[in-house]
Amino acid sequence: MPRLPSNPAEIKRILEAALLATQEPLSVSELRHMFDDELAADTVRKLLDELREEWQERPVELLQMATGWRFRTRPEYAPYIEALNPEKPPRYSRAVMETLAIIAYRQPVTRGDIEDIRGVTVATQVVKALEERGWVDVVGYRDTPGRPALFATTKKFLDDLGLRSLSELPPLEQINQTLELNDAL
Amino acid sequence: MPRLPSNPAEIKRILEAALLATQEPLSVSELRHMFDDELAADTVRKLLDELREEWQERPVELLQMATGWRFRTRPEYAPYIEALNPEKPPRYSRAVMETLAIIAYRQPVTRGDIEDIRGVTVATQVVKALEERGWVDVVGYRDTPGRPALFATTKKFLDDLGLRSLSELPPLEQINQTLELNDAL
Amino acid sequence: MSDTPVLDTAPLQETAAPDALARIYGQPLEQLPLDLYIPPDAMAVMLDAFEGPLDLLLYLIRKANINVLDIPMAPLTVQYLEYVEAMRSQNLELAADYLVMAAMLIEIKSRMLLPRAKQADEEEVDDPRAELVRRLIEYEQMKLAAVALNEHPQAERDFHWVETWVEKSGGQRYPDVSLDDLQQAWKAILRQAQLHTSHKVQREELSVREHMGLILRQLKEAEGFVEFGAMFDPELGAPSVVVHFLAMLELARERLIRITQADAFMPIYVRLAIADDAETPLSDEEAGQIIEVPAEEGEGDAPVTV
Repeated sequence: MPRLPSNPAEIKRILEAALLATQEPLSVSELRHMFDDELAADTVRKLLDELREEWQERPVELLQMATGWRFRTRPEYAPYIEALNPEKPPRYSRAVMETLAIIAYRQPVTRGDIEDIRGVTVATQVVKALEERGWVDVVGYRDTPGRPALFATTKKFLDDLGLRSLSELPPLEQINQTLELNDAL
Repeated sequence: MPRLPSNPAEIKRILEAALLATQEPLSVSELRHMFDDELAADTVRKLLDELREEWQERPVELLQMATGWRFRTRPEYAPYIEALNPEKPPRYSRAVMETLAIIAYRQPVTRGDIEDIRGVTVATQVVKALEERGWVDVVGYRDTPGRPALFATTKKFLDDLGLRSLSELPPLEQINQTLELNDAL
Repeated sequence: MSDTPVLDTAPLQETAAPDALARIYGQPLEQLPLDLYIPPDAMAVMLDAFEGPLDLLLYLIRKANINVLDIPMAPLTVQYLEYVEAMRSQNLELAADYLVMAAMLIEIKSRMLLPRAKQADEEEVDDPRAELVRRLIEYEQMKLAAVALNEHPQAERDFHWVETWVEKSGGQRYPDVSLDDLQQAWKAILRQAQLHTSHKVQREELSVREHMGLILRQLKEAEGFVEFGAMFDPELGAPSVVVHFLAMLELARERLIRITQADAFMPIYVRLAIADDAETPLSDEEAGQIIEVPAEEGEGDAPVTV
């Protein structure tokens, strides 16, 4: 295990190097592990906040997500980076997005639950697209006839949307819930 | 294809974002492709040189390689990054650790004994992992139906844990005491 | 923000933007026919635009500027049936979902024609439209949520992860085991409870639903029984442990998990409800996972009393 530098600036540089190089978001405890846990979690958090500040004006930003911290390019650069990559980024149909919304806001849900809400059959490819993206997976089976699979969103879903937890999802629109009786046919 | 910004500083930021987001080296012609080839190759090279200068003092450096340009983490930070994912030191599962503890404290024991204490079946791989590490081996067979193998810890186990003898294992009473103390908190 | 072509093909916000209701093959469709005759070509386009009968109903309701909570069943049903009839001539298979809804509308309409008997013990009589309204509201909510979700920045589409190159030197490592680890293993065997209260807890949003998912995943990975205390990670702090516990109760209530205890003061075990058909009740929990690389330090070894 490498030594803990005495200089806080150097520690910050190490954190920065690690966060720029990582393939996955890094949690505070993982970052502390680099220094053999000799660095207080609060110190790491303070340095991460400083780093986030320092990168404020740059094309890349440091983001805190469900599973930890990671750098990402700012959205305004996406079209340019897309031009570099011959592969088109995934864009999902309404059916896929509605299914995702139901799983995200109502989890855990079965395919039947999704069909009840959407009023149509959910095509296998729709759920598969979300599973292949790693945004949704089967977390169990409901104890009813047929034992339908229960779907929930994954941590990758939160990370890919830059969210720290499900509570950071866009709030649901409040649609008036009171039912006015009206006899007019 | 996105537009070419008129401001060179903004073009430089786009180059920076693209290079940070791409793992493979990017050639000047690939980078020009982002701007629909409307940017002169010389201008791109000049901006890349400037970027390299700007990153001089940072934990990551911009390198020109045979196939193009790419950011690289400075070698002095590699040990810290290796201490992280995915080179994180592996850990034994709870099953392995509990099996090891039972063998250490109750040796010699059969697999049946371990299962009795843990209340669950002990998978073959669990014992195998300990045997392969050279920490546990078969020291005999109990004279009961099936003649089950008796496991005990080895000298290597003592050496690797820095013990001179089994009597230096933390005594069980002491463990209980610690637990009670902890509970009292 | 909403530059996503797929969502634009649907009449999402008719009330907000009545002039851009749908975009068909890049051409904006200014207005769907208000009368009941729909040319077959337009119908084929509409089929793509609607996500199902609820979506079509919502469209009809929003188009007529009707309050969802006050639906005039007769005209709505007539209009809906006209659409479905037109669809039927185009695509029989798809019409099936729509026909179910047609039946429901007709049923509601007929029930509303019947005189409603006031019941002494009930203050109000159930409106036959209540269930339909509930479904419409729920669907509309999810439909809008889908739009919001789609507008949220997504990895690979709206931003890219930074991953700079590191030249690595390999080397196989064995897990480190200390005397302390052995003690911990004994603690686990002895199953004593202890909660770190000194741990400073960061303000954190917690969701019971999220924890329900975490628990199910935990159990799925364990492939069998998990000791109750082992389900908790005290490192996460008391609020998280409490939410985790609530999520556990909720899962038990929904019968998604089973919590069992052989006798008083015996260990409590948790497992997925599906494990019912496993051959042995206490099955091999550790098969196939000898070495694990835990994501966080301090896996839930210390059980928790809540």
